[in-house]
Amino acid sequence: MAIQTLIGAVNDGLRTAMRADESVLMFGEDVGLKGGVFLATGGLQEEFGKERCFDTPLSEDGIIGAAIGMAMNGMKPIAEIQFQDFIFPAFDQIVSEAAKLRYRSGGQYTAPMVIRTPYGGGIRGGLYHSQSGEAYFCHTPGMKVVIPSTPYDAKGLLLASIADPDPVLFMEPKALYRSVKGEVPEDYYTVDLSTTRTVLEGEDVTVFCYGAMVPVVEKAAAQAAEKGISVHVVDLRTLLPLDEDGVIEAAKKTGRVVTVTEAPRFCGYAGEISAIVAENAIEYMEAPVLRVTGFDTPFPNTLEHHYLPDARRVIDAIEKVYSF
Amino acid sequence: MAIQTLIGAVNDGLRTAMRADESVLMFGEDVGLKGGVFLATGGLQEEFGKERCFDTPLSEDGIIGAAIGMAMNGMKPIAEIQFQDFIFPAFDQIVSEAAKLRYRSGGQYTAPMVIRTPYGGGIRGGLYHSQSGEAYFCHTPGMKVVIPSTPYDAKGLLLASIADPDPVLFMEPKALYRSVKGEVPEDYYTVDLSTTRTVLEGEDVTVFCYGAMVPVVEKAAAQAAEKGISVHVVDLRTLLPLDEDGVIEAAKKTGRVVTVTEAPRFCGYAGEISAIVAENAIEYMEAPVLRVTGFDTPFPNTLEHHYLPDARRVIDAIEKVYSF
Amino acid sequence: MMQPSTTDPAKITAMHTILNSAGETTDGYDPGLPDEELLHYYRSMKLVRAFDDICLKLQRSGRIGFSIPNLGIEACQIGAASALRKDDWFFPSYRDFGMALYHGVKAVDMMHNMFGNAHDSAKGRQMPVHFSFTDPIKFASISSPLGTQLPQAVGAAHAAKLRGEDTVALASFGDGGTSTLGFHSALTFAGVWKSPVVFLCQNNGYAISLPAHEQTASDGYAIKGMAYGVRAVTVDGNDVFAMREATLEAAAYARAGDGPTLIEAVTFRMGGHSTSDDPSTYVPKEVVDEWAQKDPIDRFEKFLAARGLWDAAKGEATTAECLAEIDAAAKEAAATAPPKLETIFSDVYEEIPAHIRKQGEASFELQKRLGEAAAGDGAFPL
Amino acid sequence: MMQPSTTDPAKITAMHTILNSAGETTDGYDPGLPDEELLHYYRSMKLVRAFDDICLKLQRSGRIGFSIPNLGIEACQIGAASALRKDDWFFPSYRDFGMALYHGVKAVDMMHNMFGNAHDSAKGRQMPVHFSFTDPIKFASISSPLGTQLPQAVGAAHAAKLRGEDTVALASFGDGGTSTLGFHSALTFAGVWKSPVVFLCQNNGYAISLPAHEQTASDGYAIKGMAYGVRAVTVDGNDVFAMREATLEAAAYARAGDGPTLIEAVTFRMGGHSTSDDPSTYVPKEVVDEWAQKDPIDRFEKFLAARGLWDAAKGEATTAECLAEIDAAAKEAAATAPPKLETIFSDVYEEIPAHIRKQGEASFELQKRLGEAAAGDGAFPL
Ligand SMILES: Cc1ncc(C[n+]2csc(CCOP(=O)(O)OP(=O)(O)O)c2C)c(N)n1
Ligand SMILES: Cc1ncc(C[n+]2csc(CCOP(=O)(O)OP(=O)(O)O)c2C)c(N)n1
Ligand SMILES: [Mg+2]
Ligand SMILES: [Mg+2]
Repeated sequence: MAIQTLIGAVNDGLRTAMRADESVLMFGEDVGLKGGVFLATGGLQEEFGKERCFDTPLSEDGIIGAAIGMAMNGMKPIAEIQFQDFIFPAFDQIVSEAAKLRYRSGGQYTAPMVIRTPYGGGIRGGLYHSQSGEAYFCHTPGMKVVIPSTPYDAKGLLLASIADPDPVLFMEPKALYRSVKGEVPEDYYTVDLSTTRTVLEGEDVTVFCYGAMVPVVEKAAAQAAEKGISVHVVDLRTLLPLDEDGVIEAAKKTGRVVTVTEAPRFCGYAGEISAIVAENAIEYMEAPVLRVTGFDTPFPNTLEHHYLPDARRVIDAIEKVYSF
Repeated sequence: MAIQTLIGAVNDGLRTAMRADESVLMFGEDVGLKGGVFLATGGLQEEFGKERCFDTPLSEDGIIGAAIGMAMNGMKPIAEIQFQDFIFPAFDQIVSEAAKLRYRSGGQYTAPMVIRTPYGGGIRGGLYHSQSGEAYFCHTPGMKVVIPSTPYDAKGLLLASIADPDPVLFMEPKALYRSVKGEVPEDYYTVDLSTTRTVLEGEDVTVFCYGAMVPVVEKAAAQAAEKGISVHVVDLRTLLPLDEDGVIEAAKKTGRVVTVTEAPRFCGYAGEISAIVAENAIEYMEAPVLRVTGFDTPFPNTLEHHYLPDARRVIDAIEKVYSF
Repeated sequence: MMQPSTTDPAKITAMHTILNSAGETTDGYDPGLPDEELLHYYRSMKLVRAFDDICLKLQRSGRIGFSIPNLGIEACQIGAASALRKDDWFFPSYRDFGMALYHGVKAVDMMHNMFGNAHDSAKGRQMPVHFSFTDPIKFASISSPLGTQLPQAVGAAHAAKLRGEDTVALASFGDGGTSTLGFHSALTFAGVWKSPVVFLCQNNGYAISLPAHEQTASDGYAIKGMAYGVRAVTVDGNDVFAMREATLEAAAYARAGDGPTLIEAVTFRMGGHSTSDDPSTYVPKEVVDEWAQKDPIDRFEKFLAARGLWDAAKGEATTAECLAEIDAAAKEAAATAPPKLETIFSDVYEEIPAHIRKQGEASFELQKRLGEAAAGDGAFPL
Repeated sequence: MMQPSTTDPAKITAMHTILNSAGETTDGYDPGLPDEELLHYYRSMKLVRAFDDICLKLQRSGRIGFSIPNLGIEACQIGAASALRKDDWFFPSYRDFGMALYHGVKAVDMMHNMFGNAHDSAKGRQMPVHFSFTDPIKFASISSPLGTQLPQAVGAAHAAKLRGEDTVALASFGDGGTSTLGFHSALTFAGVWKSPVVFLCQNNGYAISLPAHEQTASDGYAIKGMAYGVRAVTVDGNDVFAMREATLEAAAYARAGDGPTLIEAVTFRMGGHSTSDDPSTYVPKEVVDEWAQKDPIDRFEKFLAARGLWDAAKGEATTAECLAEIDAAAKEAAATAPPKLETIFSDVYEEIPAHIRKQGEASFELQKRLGEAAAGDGAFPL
């Protein structure tokens, strides 16, 4: 096993899938010769040729619309959206089409495809290179939404997404692209979708998180441990369809729940976790169900480190529910 | 005061605004000569001319983009999106532009405008003429989201939305267009945004709802009353920015909460209400915080009456929390 | 015969007619088709008209919620469809179902959709006229949001091309559809990729109430091909032969690897936008009267008559036959049960995930305990 | 002089040059401008270049995160800007700030934005080069999502037209921008509404790494005007006079109520897409060398020299002056404090709503109690 960065694992996953299955295609803006603006697709055009890894004109609507058509006609398209912030021109194709095709055609037509896109803050990208839009897609039945937080999961979840019979939005935490490293098997393997990962076993407080918030929560949990608070950390990693039973169980375990996301709070994903807990485990709760999230503002630039949840804010919430 | 339908009140509100202020413009697909597919804009072109009420080419992106430019340059545009289901081609203009213009320009440019659109089920419209997409916009800081449920509120909230300095998505419950009637003052008046309306005072269970779910909840509340359960019904009417304190207070009042929306459940608006309650009033809760919502599927056609929450489902939830 | 370059506007905007209103063909054109095939064209057009007539009655009597009339545009559908093979892809709009009828989709299968019943291939989830068939042709699931099928057609065509197949994809849409983002991205991509797509723009004069000349300031719609380096032609949409030839040529061009074609079929929507729409408030009567002279079936009857294949009695017999077929189909569909409650919850994903399964179970349990939900009246306003 | 009809492709695609690489003008053209104005053009172009140079250094040394170079396209910006009035609207892209400099926006105000500090008119919320000014010109807030400014320009222009004003809106974008939905809807609407908009497509050869000829299959970009009935011209984008004249003409056409124009300015991005991009992996060296011969400032210097307004020494003096001005601006901006924490929470709405106010208060309280959040390194990958 080699030690890889998260983006290295994505590249490895793509390469592995393209070697295993001729029908897998990778396309989007600047993914060919340039290898993507983050270099996630580096070397793929070289290895697989211009027919299997190619650049497209500058239209996210065209990218996703064409991907749907390819998927309907037997290919396995992987479409890159350069930044998640630029997915909105394709919103109609994703929400109205990819997500609803199987249902509306009574199962006659399907769109098994993967949309890869880097998301989140931490690179001083300001309003439009930092957003975390997962909630938009998690409110869209028919979509699957996957976010890895480790190199191992990045490759395994990506390969599972590519093998999945339904459209998957695969969101890559760009803040972690090169900042996390880990062992990644060289061969093909998958990590099952709709399973959570227990990052840390703990007894006092349960923290749910995913993507770039996982290392932040790990840091906070380590600090909490020093203060004698034992934190149970769960990486949700498939946001939709969520392993709800796993969430409910983990919430019941400690009776104190915090969810951490970098997206704005209002109507965001953290609220769904709170709602699931309030609906299914309220008798077990010994404290308010808290959310630590980005603020309900657009994403700022210079002050992004104040906007993004950090260990300070997470530990503050952990202590609040612990001492309630 | 005249008795009007909800759509009549919308038409009245538009007419009142256009008479009061020359800069108010009303445009969209088929809103001119035809008066809109639901006739919400009937007679406006006749009274105000083609320069103030006009049809556009078939591009929601163009409609909203142009509205933003008009708003930047001193007009007060009201853009109609024929069905909320067709707002997605304009998603980028709404989410990336209208909602963020004030913030990203440091307050130098703003987009005070209203987007009117009929939403929701009940007309056998199937997947694409029935959706309730409020959660997408409520997760978008910078937008305001307003949904009336009575003719009085329809006119008053619409006039308040038109007078508002920020972009407002005004969602009209098409199922109520002609099915609810009520007194509507002839003159100009406003109903303040970010205020809730207590539909029914009650002591045992609090039910939050809005739009077309209000009459459904009223019916359920009446049935509950017969069974001796006193239901407190709150019409949220401005979903964003929400009167959170009002919600928390109403939740604390009974300690038993149900939220009813017709949109899918997962990551939907009802979850935000549950989360607010779980965060701020959990000590007061005597039962699980329940949601009665549309299912996490696309909107069906023939069976839409099974999909949409009805009094049966609402009363079932009320009894569950009451007898918990 | 009508292969203009994409850079000569005069050629692109010149209208191609083969069969005129008097039933005569240009330059002694002969379709080279056996009589049965010609009669199949005729019958297909008449079937569309019968389908419309019966649906209008069903809608007026409240049996179905909604229908989309095709009066006046039958030749577009049949002419274009006749030029394609059974292994080609169709990415249709809601006003294209004549193509399905031509290729042998059964009227009763269409009627099941109009009623949204248990035998509807879309399982009662879509509004009427939003068909979806895989057999005998790939008639891809119709969507309501306009223009979305266009880049999908490009993708499907591109997939075929990558595999070295010679199938083409037909993407059909209206004059209004050209303003959508799907149109723009599809033509951009197809131009660059040289995708084997036939873009069929049926300019039927209106997008609901907006006249085609207020939809865009361009000189017609075919000219838009120039913005994308896409071959383009303008065709008389009420002329089944011109439609057939233009589509054949576009398909051959595509199969040869030369790329897409944009066909503008100039025609006219003689009825309302739908059974809920009253066009008299916005369509001038003179315009309708003028187009009534150009009826596509009339002129085809004259052509058939000249070949001894048609007379008034035969025409009436065909009408009666078609009406009977559609009527029987409607009766069968009307007598079919609605879809089962389970259909709400399936097909969101290949496998039903836990949260949806739970919602379904709760719903079945509720229904057992408290009875069925009450159905609304199902009247659709548009 | 260059007013082609919108229906003759040859005229639309013919390149208009006035000032050639040797510094000579066509047909004895004289700009009819006072010497100071000519020198203002020159200085403005040199200021852009100086701004780029200093920003590159600031980025390389980690003082700012990101910048967008303009090497090679200075004449597009200055030529177009010079044709507009101070009361016109600018809807720019991120590669247009020469227009602001030309019209008197202060370099220091731009530098405040590059540093995202407390004096930044965007309050440190946007990435560098996403400027927003209202004074002395309406240089509308730049957005990252491409193409969105185009229908907004149409709306702003339409508003002016409804009020009977004769201002125009300039909407600027790149070759890549033409594939966006904003381009399609803006040209559709502007065509139908005859909006007073000047659409300026700066075809600089690349959209990041995609060559302009793979972006679309059309014969250049101006030809796209035909799809919308929009007047269109092709202009040598490295020629400040051709740019000025084409824009003047388009603006006059718009002010007269005749509608929009699409100008394709043919130019070349001589550097990377941004300071984070290495173009050598995808731009052939020969192409760069060829374009180096057509430098817009070089040829303008030759023109000035022929008028006795320029020599090498004067050129160096101007360079030094411009660098000093920008350097001083950068130093001032670097010394300015970052925005206050409060700025995260204001300007979402005109009034801060309760839920955001609470989030802000909690944040201030946390900062007092637990100290400031730690800043990241701010390196931007693109
Ligand atoms: C994106 C979108 N916007 C609006 C609508 C509502 N709508 C349905 S059909 C129609 C007009 C379509 O006109 P055209 O493309 O000319 O097709 P035709 O109905 O004439 O066949 C409109 C506006 C829609 N279905 N999708
Ligand atoms: C909708 C959208 N998609 C993708 C991007 C990422 N992106 C930023 S600039 C750019 C290329 C733009 O090229 P062009 O329009 O030619 O302008 P240029 O940079 O050459 O001036 C891309 C793809 C974006 N900003 N917005
Ligand atoms: Mg039409
Ligand atoms: Mg470019």
